[in-house]
Amino acid sequence: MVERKPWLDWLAHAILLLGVAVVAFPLYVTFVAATQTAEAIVHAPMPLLPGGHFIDNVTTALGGGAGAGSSAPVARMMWVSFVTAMVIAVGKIAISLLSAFAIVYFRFPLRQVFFWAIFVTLMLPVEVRIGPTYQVVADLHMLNSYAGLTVPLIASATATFLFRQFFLTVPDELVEASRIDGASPLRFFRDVLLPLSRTSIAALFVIQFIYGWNQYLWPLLVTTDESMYPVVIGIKRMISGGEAANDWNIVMATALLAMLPPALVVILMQRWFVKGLVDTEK
Amino acid sequence: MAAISIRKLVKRYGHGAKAQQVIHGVDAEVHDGEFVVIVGPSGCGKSTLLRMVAGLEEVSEGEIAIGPRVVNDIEPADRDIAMVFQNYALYPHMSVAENMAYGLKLRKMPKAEIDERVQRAAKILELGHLLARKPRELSGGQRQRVAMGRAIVRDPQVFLFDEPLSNLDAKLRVQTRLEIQKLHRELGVTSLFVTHDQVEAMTLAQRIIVMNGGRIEQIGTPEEVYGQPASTFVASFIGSPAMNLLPGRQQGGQFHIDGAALDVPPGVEGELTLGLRPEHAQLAERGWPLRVEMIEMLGAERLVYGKLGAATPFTLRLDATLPSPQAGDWLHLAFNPLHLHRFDAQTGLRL
Amino acid sequence: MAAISIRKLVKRYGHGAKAQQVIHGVDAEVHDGEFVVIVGPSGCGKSTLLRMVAGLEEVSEGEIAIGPRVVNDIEPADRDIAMVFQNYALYPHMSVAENMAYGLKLRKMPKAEIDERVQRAAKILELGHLLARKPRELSGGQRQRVAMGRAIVRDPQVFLFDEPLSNLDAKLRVQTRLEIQKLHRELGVTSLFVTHDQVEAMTLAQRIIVMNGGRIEQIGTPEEVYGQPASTFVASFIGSPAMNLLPGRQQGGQFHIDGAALDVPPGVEGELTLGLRPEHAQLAERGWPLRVEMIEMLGAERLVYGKLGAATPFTLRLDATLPSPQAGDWLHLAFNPLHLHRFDAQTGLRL
Amino acid sequence: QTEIHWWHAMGGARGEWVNDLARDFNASQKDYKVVPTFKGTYEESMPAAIAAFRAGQAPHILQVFEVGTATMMASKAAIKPVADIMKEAGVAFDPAAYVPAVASYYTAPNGQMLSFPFNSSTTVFFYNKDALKAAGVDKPPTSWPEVASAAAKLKANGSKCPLTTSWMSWTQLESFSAWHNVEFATKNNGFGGLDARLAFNTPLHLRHIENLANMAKQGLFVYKGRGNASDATFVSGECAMTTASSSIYGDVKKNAKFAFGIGALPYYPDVPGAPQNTIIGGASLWVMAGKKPAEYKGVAKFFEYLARADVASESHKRTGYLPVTKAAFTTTEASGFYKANPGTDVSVNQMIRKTTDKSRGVRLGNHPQIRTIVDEEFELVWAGKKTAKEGVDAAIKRGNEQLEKFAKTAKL
Amino acid sequence: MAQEKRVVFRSRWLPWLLLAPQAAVIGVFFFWPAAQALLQSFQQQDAFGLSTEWVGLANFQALLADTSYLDSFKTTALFSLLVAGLGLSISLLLAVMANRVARGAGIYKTLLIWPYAVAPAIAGVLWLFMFAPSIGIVAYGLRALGFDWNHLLDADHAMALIVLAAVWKQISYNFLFFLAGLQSIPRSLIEAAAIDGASPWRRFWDVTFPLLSPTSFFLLVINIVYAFFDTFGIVDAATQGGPGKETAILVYKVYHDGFKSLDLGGSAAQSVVLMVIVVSLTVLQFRFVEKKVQY
Ligand SMILES: Nc1ncnc2c1ncn2[C@@H]1O[C@H](COP(=O)(O)OP(=O)(O)OP(=O)(O)O)[C@@H](O)[C@H]1O
Ligand SMILES: Nc1ncnc2c1ncn2[C@@H]1O[C@H](COP(=O)(O)OP(=O)(O)OP(=O)(O)O)[C@@H](O)[C@H]1O
Ligand SMILES: O=P(O)(O)OC[C@H](O)CO
Ligand SMILES: [Mg+2]
Ligand SMILES: [Mg+2]
Repeated sequence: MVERKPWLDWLAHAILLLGVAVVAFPLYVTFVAATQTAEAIVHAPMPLLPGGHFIDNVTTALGGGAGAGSSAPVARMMWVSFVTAMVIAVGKIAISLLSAFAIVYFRFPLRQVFFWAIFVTLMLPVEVRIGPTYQVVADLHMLNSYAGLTVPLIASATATFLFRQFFLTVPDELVEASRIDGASPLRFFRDVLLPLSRTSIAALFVIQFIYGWNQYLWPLLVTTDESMYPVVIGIKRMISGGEAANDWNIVMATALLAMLPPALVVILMQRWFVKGLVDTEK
Repeated sequence: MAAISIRKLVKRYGHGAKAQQVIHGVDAEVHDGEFVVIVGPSGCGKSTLLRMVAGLEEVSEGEIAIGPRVVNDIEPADRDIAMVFQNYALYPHMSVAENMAYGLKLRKMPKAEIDERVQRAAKILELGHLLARKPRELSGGQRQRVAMGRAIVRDPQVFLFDEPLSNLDAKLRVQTRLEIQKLHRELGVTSLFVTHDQVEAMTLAQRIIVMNGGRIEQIGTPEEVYGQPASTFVASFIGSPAMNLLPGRQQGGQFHIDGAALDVPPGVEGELTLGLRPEHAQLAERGWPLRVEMIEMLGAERLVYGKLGAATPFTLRLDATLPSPQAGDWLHLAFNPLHLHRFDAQTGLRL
Repeated sequence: MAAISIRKLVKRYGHGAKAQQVIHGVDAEVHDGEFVVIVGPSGCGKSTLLRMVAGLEEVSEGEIAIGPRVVNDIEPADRDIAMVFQNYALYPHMSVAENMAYGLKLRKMPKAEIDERVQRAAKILELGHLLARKPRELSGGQRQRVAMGRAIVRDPQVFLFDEPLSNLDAKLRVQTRLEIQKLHRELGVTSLFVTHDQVEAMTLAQRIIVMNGGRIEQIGTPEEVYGQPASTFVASFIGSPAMNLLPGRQQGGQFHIDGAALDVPPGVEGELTLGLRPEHAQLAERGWPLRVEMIEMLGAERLVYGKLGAATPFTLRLDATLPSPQAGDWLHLAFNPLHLHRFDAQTGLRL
Repeated sequence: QTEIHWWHAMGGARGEWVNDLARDFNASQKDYKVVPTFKGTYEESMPAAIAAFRAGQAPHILQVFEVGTATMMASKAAIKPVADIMKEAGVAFDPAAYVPAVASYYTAPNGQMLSFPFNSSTTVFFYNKDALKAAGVDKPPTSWPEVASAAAKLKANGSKCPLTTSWMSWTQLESFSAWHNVEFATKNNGFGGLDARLAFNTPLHLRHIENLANMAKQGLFVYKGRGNASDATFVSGECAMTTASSSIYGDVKKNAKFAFGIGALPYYPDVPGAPQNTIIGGASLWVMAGKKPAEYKGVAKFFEYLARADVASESHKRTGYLPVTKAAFTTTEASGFYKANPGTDVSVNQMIRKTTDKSRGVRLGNHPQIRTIVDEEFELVWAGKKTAKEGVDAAIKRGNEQLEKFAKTAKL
Repeated sequence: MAQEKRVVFRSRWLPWLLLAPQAAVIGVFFFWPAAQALLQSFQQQDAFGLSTEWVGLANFQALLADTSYLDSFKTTALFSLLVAGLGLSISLLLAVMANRVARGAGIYKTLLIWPYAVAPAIAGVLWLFMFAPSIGIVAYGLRALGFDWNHLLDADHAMALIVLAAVWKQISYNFLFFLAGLQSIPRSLIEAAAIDGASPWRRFWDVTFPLLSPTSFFLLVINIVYAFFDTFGIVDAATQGGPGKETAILVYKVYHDGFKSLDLGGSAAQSVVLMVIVVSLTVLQFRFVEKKVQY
């Protein structure tokens, strides 16, 4: 930096460490709680050092043991969450790539109309039209199905918009070069645009995977069958007994399990994720 | 190889009321095997013209023929051309070899032949050891050569270049210029080369097309364009430092500029613009009086900036071996009358 | 105004094992009121040196003094310097006037005086009508002038410039060069100017510091640096086209290069490198035999590229008024022995 | 095998009970398989089921808490009366065999039993014997004044939560009204028609709510959340006394690490006629319309199983829910259970008294919403943001809007 | 950035084909339901949907007359303001610090990124767990400090709880954006300001902050939308809108009225209002994005 004040650097580190501590504390508490027995937690203050029941709790959770409320096995719920998140991520990326390609690289009647139609969906989450959407899904007999869990959540344009923004940054000369090389639109899409979009795709994948995994309100409505509960719902179901009645150790073990896949995705793909997030801004 | 004919070419962007004409009826011929450079200031329509030849822009009016075929309605891929772009437009995710091969692959050429062509081009351009690399692992100059390689393998009738050197640094630019020259000598493919750099135009072209504002100002060999510029525009655009242009009035053997009367050979009388290149004036005992304002040492020569009369700027180019004048000195300038150019005061056209 | 002394300056980036030394003990003096240009190839440490003077980088070893004060530990703001950056670094959200006034405002100067200074600077730089604009509403050249204005209003002891012209196009660069020269003449502020463009260095500098690989190769006036380059590096870096450097062996009045023996005046014997600038060789009846390979017409002159002996490249600069040789011709070159440079074959140092 | 889907709201120990019932029934025969699914709390599961019904995805059996009864009854096209099902399936079914206070609650004005009275509870008073003893309270309190003074002693002895309550509206208004023989709502608490209006703004009601508010201010009464969220605080020992559903018995017995006692709901001794009787809570099982006859048959078989004296008695003993049939009661009594577990008969005793028009029960449309409104308004009272009167008035006003709204749609 | 491509492909049918899947999905699951919402907002139905009645604007009138709805607006405004304000300022502070310490910025980034992966509902559960009055470790700590935490009754505590959970969850996102924004500010501007004599404090407010305004504005919109919708899980898990209706934000109310109170018409009317709000926000944001090319 441009001045010679080491104390400023120390201050910066101190603030950052404090920030990290505050951000990490809830996660730490979660972890500790997941290593205790239910009784140890209920008798405040709960211990702040890990106990020895981690494996027990995780096994119980995975197998669907106790729990004041639902006792569906977490393993199954994790699978549902995983499939849901994957379908949402992959599906959204696929249809968005195609539509963004159409909008950016073609001129056709109603193009602007389509653009705006897609654009309007940009920030309107499913929550604002939750009732009627539920109705539609029900009418289409998609309750309690992966289709019902996923397709309506694919119906927003964030990804289309992001790809459009990305495509606009692809130099015009590349299209020109490939046209001179004799590439058809689909060849260009496959041979040039797709490979170039790799990072954007990866970034979107992370964002959408987490979006899908973290869904709550929607699955709450469209799943009535325990075997179709995503894990987030499962956790909420576990705590319907009032604060002292829940098997918090199991709940927290489940919470840890539920955080793990999205956290892994974020950490492993951090580089793309950050880029993707920042690109969305454009 | 093929000649290119451009006939009454017009380009408009936009439709209806918002239409904007950027090329105003241009005629030009590029002979078979010729290397022609289009030069002009930014925005004059050079790229537009080139891109119409490539088929990347639609022609609004007029005709473009490559060889015997009018190509107005032919897809770029079918015009048998190759193009080198300013930013090279290499496919970033393909290796050098794949970049070069892509166009051939799309043409369903047998793999063996593709390989052979790529190898040959790589050899010509000394890219052999780079074939497996990705463009981002190459220096600017190497990328440039890959872009040329991609054009060469196609073995097209016409090469089109849109400022292919402007992303290179000065040294590399000179070097690549020489390579392109060599390449053209070897392959002899008809080439149309766009640049806004007059040095590039002068050094590369067999003939130069000077454009300005969507019109052609002059077509000619480098010597013609430099020696007999068709207009003040060409005169000031070609050559560096630019030709001194003195607006004034000729009366008998005198040319009246603001604040002084200069001795000149008699000629057209009245308002006109005189032109004299900086290197065409010499120091002399007597002659045009120049007050020195500033001197720049360039190594082999010095540029002397000064004023003729009250406020007419004049640049003089002196050999560095001559003693340097000082700011404030009065010099006297002599010149060979043959080197004097005269232009119409209104139209700027050569008289 | 103040002199700048740089003593045994060392810069290392990183710590411990990963430390990387980029400036290796540099000594230099800039006299009070002098205009010194640091020139060298990319990555040689020019910016680093300048930024240490500015206080933007810490000094690893050695000392920098501005006037009588050693400034190693003084904040940039307190060094009484002003700096012009390559990308101008104008505050995009402030108007031109605000950009110039910002430094003064921070110094709590009375508003009236700020206004007066801004007005004065604007007048010098002809920015008066632009004062209310935002930087994005200005052309490159205008931005450049605002950046200079921001430096001027501060009335500092030292101006620092880091490649301030390299974002301008060729024409504007020449023009701004002249303006900077004029400004320095008027204000007389000690200036340190970094560029990698030798033309800029030659034309602007009172003295040039030629850097290479974190070391100073030569310090001298433009004439000295051009006329008596201290090393092959300086010889080839300064001047365009570059000095011809012929590696070979001197034996009596002969200089043996690969494939030929050239007549030269006697001198140091043994392995060495001969240097001769392209403009210092003339066509003659007899002399060094040059086989022509390529010719470039630049308008006022022609560059002739050819080979001496088997494969020693040689560039010759000929007046365009002389008839042009053709590729394949054999020419003979004469020269004034005074123009011949001799360098140590190993160290590259001038003999 | 025909699958019978059963959505319930039984969490924790109750959930285990439900699963056991299904398991045992499934094991007892081969034709049907009952699949129980936990759908969250009563407030969550009912709307979920209604939504599922609208989507054509309703389960066969739906457990609906007692306050949802009016809504279910009003939706004739959505449900199938239990009486019909039993009849069609040819299963012997005698409404008279059921405990009258319970059966009447789920019976239409025309005498037809609409839902199966599965788990009925009532409001009782749980106390922590150890804590009371430690605080020097020798006799468990039976009236509200005694509760208050016991609470004060507990607090003095260091208790952070002397008294709490679950199901605010049920325990402190609905059952409270019946217990004191005053109306909770007009028109016999809604049994008399859709135009009933809330009436819990009598001086007695206000006095009680004010009392609680004062106790809350002094830290004697501690609010622990809506629904049955507070139950766990009694089980964990945090709260020493609570008014709660008799059905937490199973959980308390299993998990409490202290000696506990069960008493009748406290009352105000100066109110004439008090204590009267308490009203039922818990839930009943509704059968949704539009299913296949074979499935209904399975449902009937399942209900028949649940009503078996041994099964029902076992359920009663295990959970603290009331015995559903008279036979279950006598079986239990005969087993000596009440003697061995003092207090387990309190709920039965509170219920078998003769009811009045004001104490028979409550049947209001949108009652779940009204309960939420009461929770919301009373939270403001406990927090000291509203006086008891303001809270009560606001609850009545907002509650009446719900009643009007229901009357409008139900008539359609 | 160019808004249009210079060169485009020509095909009559291909673009339609490419658009078809997207169009189908948003048509069926976005526009159709949105139209339904509009329609339903003019209707009233019983809980089981067995009867429907057209009621004109009655639902909207009822909404406007419903003080709890207007309160919900206020609650939402307060909540969004707090979430956006706190979330943005904390993450800006962290980002500025991380941008300052050249070394370790990457590590801090990794450490701060975690909450992004946590589902809002789970975040709600975690914070509820920490702040549960009787068992929560933080509630316990607060009580030890003499602060009686009780979000079951104290509206401010409840609001604080969901704000904290929501902010915690959003910090990562904001932080990443701010850091990227900071890193894209040319170093030379900061250096120029340093030479101009600006202290770090002045540099931040005079140069960095104004230049960051596009990022800040973008994040503001995103955070408001987040606070409006994505926090449903947090509210539902942590407070369920209580005490009273003190934390019942709009989206919670839409859900509550529609799916718990089964008032579909009223819920649909609320959906319509929400849609109008969000579309305006979107347009505002887009306008700004278009304009901000300036820097
Ligand atoms: N797609 C377009 N729509 C509208 N006007 C355009 C378009 N493309 C180019 N123009 C305009 O046409 C004119 C000529 O542009 P062109 O790109 O051919 O210039 P150029 O000579 O190549 O300039 P440069 O040296 O800057 O590349 C310019 O005024 C430009 O603004
Ligand atoms: N922050 C840094 N950390 C490590 N190395 C650096 C850093 N900044 C510069 N360097 C290295 O120091 C050397 C000198 O860099 P400097 O920027 O001074 O070069 P320069 O002469 O200004 O080049 P240019 O003409 O390209 O600006 C280079 O090798 C560069 O890679
Ligand atoms: O906890 P339960 O099952 O006894 O039910 C209590 C209330 O009556 C529910 O409305
Ligand atoms: Mg162009
Ligand atoms: Mg530099």
